[in-house]
Amino acid sequence: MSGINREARQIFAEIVSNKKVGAYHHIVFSVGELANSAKPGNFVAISVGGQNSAMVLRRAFAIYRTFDRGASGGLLEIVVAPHGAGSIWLTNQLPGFKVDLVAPLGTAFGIPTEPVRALLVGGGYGSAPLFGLSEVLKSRGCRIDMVLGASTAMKIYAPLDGKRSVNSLTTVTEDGTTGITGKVTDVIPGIIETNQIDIIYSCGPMGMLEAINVIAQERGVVHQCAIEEAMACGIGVCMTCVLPIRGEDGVIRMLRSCIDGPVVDGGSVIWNSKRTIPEGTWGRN
Amino acid sequence: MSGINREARQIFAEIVSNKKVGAYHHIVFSVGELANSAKPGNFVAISVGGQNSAMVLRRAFAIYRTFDRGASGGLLEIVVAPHGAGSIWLTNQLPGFKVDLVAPLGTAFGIPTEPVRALLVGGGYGSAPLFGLSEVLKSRGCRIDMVLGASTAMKIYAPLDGKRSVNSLTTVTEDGTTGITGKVTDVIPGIIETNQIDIIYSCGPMGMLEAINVIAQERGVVHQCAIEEAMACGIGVCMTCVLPIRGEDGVIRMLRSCIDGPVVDGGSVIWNSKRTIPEGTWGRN
Amino acid sequence: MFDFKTSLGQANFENPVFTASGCAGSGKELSQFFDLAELGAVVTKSIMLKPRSGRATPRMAETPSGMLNSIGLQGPGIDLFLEKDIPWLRDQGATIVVSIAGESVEDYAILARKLRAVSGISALEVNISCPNVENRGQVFACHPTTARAAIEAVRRNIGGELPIIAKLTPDVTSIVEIAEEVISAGADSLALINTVLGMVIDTNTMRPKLAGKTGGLSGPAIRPVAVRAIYQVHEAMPHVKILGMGGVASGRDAFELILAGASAVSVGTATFGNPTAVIKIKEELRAELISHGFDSLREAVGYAHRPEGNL
Amino acid sequence: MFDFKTSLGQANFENPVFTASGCAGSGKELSQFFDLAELGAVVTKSIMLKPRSGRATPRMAETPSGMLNSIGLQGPGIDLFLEKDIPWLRDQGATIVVSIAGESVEDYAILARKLRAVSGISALEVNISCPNVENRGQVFACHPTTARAAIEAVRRNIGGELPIIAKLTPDVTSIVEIAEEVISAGADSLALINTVLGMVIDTNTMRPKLAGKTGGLSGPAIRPVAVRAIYQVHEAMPHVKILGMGGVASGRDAFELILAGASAVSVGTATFGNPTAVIKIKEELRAELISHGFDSLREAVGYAHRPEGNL
Ligand SMILES: Cc1cc2nc3c(=O)[nH]c(=O)nc-3n(C[C@H](O)[C@H](O)[C@H](O)COP(=O)(O)OP(=O)(O)OC[C@H]3O[C@@H](n4cnc5c(N)ncnc54)[C@H](O)[C@@H]3O)c2cc1C
Ligand SMILES: Cc1cc2nc3c(=O)[nH]c(=O)nc-3n(C[C@H](O)[C@H](O)[C@H](O)COP(=O)(O)OP(=O)(O)OC[C@H]3O[C@@H](n4cnc5c(N)ncnc54)[C@H](O)[C@@H]3O)c2cc1C
Ligand SMILES: Cc1cc2nc3c(=O)[nH]c(=O)nc-3n(C[C@H](O)[C@H](O)[C@H](O)COP(=O)(O)O)c2cc1C
Ligand SMILES: Cc1cc2nc3c(=O)[nH]c(=O)nc-3n(C[C@H](O)[C@H](O)[C@H](O)COP(=O)(O)O)c2cc1C
Ligand code: FES
Ligand code: FES
Repeated sequence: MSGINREARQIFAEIVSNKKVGAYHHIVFSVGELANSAKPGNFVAISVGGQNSAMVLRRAFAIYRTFDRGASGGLLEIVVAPHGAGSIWLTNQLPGFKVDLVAPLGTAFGIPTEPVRALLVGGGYGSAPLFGLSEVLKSRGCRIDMVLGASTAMKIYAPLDGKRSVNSLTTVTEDGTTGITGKVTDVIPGIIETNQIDIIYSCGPMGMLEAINVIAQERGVVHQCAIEEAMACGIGVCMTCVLPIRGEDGVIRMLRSCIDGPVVDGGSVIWNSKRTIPEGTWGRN
Repeated sequence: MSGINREARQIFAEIVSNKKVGAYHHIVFSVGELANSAKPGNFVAISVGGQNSAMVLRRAFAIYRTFDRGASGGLLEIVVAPHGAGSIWLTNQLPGFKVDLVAPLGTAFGIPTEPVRALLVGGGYGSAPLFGLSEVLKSRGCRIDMVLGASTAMKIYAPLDGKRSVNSLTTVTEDGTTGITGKVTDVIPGIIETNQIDIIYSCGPMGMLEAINVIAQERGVVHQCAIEEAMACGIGVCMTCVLPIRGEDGVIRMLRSCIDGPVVDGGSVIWNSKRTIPEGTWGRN
Repeated sequence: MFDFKTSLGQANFENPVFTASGCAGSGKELSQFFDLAELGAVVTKSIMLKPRSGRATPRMAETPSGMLNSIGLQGPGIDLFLEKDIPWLRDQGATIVVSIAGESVEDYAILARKLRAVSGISALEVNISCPNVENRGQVFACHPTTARAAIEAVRRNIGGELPIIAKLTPDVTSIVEIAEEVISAGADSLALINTVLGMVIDTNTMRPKLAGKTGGLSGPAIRPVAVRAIYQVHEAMPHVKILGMGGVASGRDAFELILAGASAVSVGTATFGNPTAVIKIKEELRAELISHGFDSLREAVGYAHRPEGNL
Repeated sequence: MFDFKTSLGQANFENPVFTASGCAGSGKELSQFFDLAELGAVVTKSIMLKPRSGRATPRMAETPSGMLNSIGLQGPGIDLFLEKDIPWLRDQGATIVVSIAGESVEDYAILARKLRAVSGISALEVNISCPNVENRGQVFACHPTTARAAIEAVRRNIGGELPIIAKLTPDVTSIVEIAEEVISAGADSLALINTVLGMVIDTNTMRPKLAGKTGGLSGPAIRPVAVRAIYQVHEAMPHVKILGMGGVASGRDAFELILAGASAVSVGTATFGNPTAVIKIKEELRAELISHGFDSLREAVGYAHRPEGNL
């Protein structure tokens, strides 16, 4: 889970399809051989705004899944929430349009060597990378429970074919428009206990990841989470995307979430440290 | 020929058609009633680059012609040379796209009250506003000769229906790919003499206008020309677009080409003064 | 009822959105697009003692998210301005802020004397970001002593009534230092910021694009510089009112400057891209303030400075 | 044969396109996109005496045609840097310019002593645009005396060989004054410009977006400021070589800085938008120079300064 993703390539990728799904856009790119090298948890960085855009930075999106169809046919898919100017621009681009895309970037979810009982928790569009992950886990013989949460039904991303690979799926919304009314953390303890979960994989807003982490640590469950920090470069050269992580040597360092993440061990993150450098961090003065 | 164009309105205008014609794009906008108020010589100012564009200023284009088809059907047409980022962006927009457009702006060609013998000279896309002008002049019973020049045939803009209203049309190209080989100024003196021209109307690059003006002044022919100065606002508030013009009181003033022009009396312009303020200009220090 | 009123020194304004000096002439050209009385104020183009041709052309260059200008303060001079522009603006019911600029301390003094008895003016914006011919063309606002001298000259000659807004350049090592100096010299409030000194070279001619070589950078590109300057000065002197400007193109942008510490906001370059920008920004700003739960503009001024922990 | 070579002080470079300090780490992350030996030089992220965590997050905000950053010089400290990064860069065949930054004059002296014996370094970029803890956090490059002190400390300790490139901030009243000071203090050449101080306020939280409140503005938005600074300094000291930077995103942009007076150009923010920007810019610049009829890069340096009338 660390270091440069040696597979990363920069390509112009044509949009093959762009469909609205609930509150999101499901966008498919033709990426050729690059599709082979992406692993669940990796992300893409896409230039936005076209030529003469006032937006100078790329936008990061988790890879939802890839299809290896050889050099000409490889596909890469993402799920985009129209948020600000850049993501809205992207959701407005039509099939045939080519975007400048760098992928795969960052770390991937660690795959256990033996069959385990895994709980996958996604918040909002954070569910996207979990479907690819669940396919891999299933192929390794794991049992997979999935919990998806959002503020409202439209923000649950759970495509039919994605659900195939999970053993159970629980949805939770804050407004009760679908599934259980509440937050994902309301249901996680029960599932951990009932299904004897060995590992939690999570992806979603930082607040959710932190709350899941508390539950995981209390119960001694391994927790891998994909974090989302504002990134300027996505490739490890700008140092904007850091967060404090305790290393195996016990030392806290400000690590780059773009190359030492986005997937990190939840137990090693110093949570809720935004706007401060935690005491004891290496090089803090 | 001076002051604010009281007809100017800001509208969102849909592109009705956008066709490549030689080196140019002929673009038609649906502008409703605004079509009524445009006069030959006026220009439009169009926002370019779309939302989040790094280009903050409008681009100016001479009005080629307008069609009054009532509130819903009025059309306004321009001829655009893909030059830099803004004009290239505009030529790439498809029918159905709406642009933010302010028009009509600036002064119009002065129309003589009696039938006169007029020579219309256009350089490159500078021919565009002359066709609307020739229709007006023709309806007033004027005799119209037209000379169009450019570096090469592709840069002569002379649509078939435009030619209908002129009595003679001479084309001149520097590379001889169509018409006479040379510059417009090679043929103008002959036409002035043969056809006893009373007034010259011109539109094109500054160097051409200046050369025409020399010929016109030598022969005592009135010369109205539409000039092209870099403009930031197009509506008279920024003072970037000025050029030195001698008033009827004999005083040279830095006048705004967006509201005291683009059509000015060639004889009153202090030509070739770029990068200097002419001696004697009001307020020069 | 949402309260949109604001003040700068003793001058009161119905709303906080003004034109920026040099970006709206004396209002006439904009008046065909909207009613000038709808603006917080029309800030007129900086006027000098005598008529001025301004600089040679080219005077402008577009830059990424901005533009350079080098107009050189073209204008008719104070006498013609008072004779024609001011009565016209008064007739429109516009709230008027007159901007003045001088080439010497004496110029500022004379301009102030000419303006002291003029009725219908709400405040004087003193543009001291211009070259001082008596001091090697150095910009007044670049040095504490010359900045002070210009403002003192205006203060002494303007009499007690008309509030003085000193307009500063960001092209200094410490804008807080200059701000403190002009306030102690008698300015009532501050206008921040004037353009940032820049240059564009035309790669075709391979020479500076502007005839004046350097020019002033404006537009969204400089907004972060404006926000920083306003924030720093408001932090140092929270009781001094600030007229903020620099790259405001939307109500969100205006709100950003207000949170930093501006009591009112001028709109410059945005008007070039959109003749009705000032009106659009005013309406968007009102909506922005209301949607953030403010009952009045005043509550939002400098709100970004509240202590950590406060909501 | 077109001659793309350039020099800064006694240091020679195969071509004039470098990475900008802090925008390419120590090269490792870019090396998977292209061969570092293709660059004029890799300018490493400013290194300090001790390991540094840098500032808290958020550390960045996108702005119109630019971005703000407030990294706070995160890094491993000079010892680890010399042990790991330099040998690795040497192995790549990269031309290396090491950037150093200190919190005190003494820091600069020690850094210079640690670097004087290191082989494989072409030049030292001395980033003096950082806060001086001994002087109320004032930036060294903001005042002639502190700028001089930092550069003198490096000069005295570096020995005769390694050329010193002093990197200046544009946030000063007169960059020419600072430039003259550091040259007389022993710098061989100059790096212009560091980022421009700015701020963004998040209108949702209604607080400064960056944890460090202010940050450095970079990207195309500041290019006109960079061109102006380079032009002014080249005009004042035509014999001093300049490493130009600020908003270069294309060969045309690099050419603009060179015409203004830069002998080489660093690319910063553009790399964030495009990992291969440096290589693209190098090729575009070569084409640009050739298409304008230059036989060598050297002929184009400062070409915008030629007298009127000359072609
Ligand atoms: C590793 C990673 C994976 C992501 N995966 C997805 C995904 O699968 N689907 C999806 O819709 N979004 C995803 N995001 C968030 C997405 O990158 C932001 O929504 C997007 O950058 C917002 O850009 P904008 O121009 O629309 O918004 P603006 O707010 O205008 O962006 C301004 C700047 O802030 C940054 N920014 C704003 N919001 C975020 C955010 N939440 N996270 C990181 N940077 C932000 C932008 O990158 C940009 O530089 C991911 C982010 C990261 C870091
Ligand atoms: C009154 C008037 C009428 C015009 N009519 C036409 C027309 O009918 N057809 C047509 O193709 N072009 C016309 N032009 C020129 C057209 O405005 C420019 O080609 C266009 O602005 C270039 O913008 P750009 O973004 O493509 O080029 P860029 O070079 O990238 O533009 C950069 C900046 O320089 C200004 N600029 C660049 N070239 C010119 C120029 N030649 N004249 C004025 N400003 C310029 C732009 O407006 C912009 O602000 C006219 C200009 C004026 C002032
Ligand atoms: C074309 C132009 C002319 C200007 N003229 C003046 C002026 O006469 N007096 C003045 O104080 N500021 C002048 N300014 C500066 C603006 O008032 C304003 O401070 C600056 O442009 C930043 O705001 P903006 O980004 O909204 O344009 C001028 C700016 C521009 C673009
Ligand atoms: C994220 C980031 C980090 C930077 N870190 C440094 C640094 O460590 N040392 C330094 O001298 N300049 C640093 N800079 C400034 C750049 O080297 C450069 O001077 C500036 O960004 C202007 O160039 P640009 O517009 O091409 O980015 C940094 C800039 C950015 C954007
Ligand atoms: S985003 Fe640049 S280092 Fe991570
Ligand atoms: S373009 Fe602004 S005054 Fe003419």
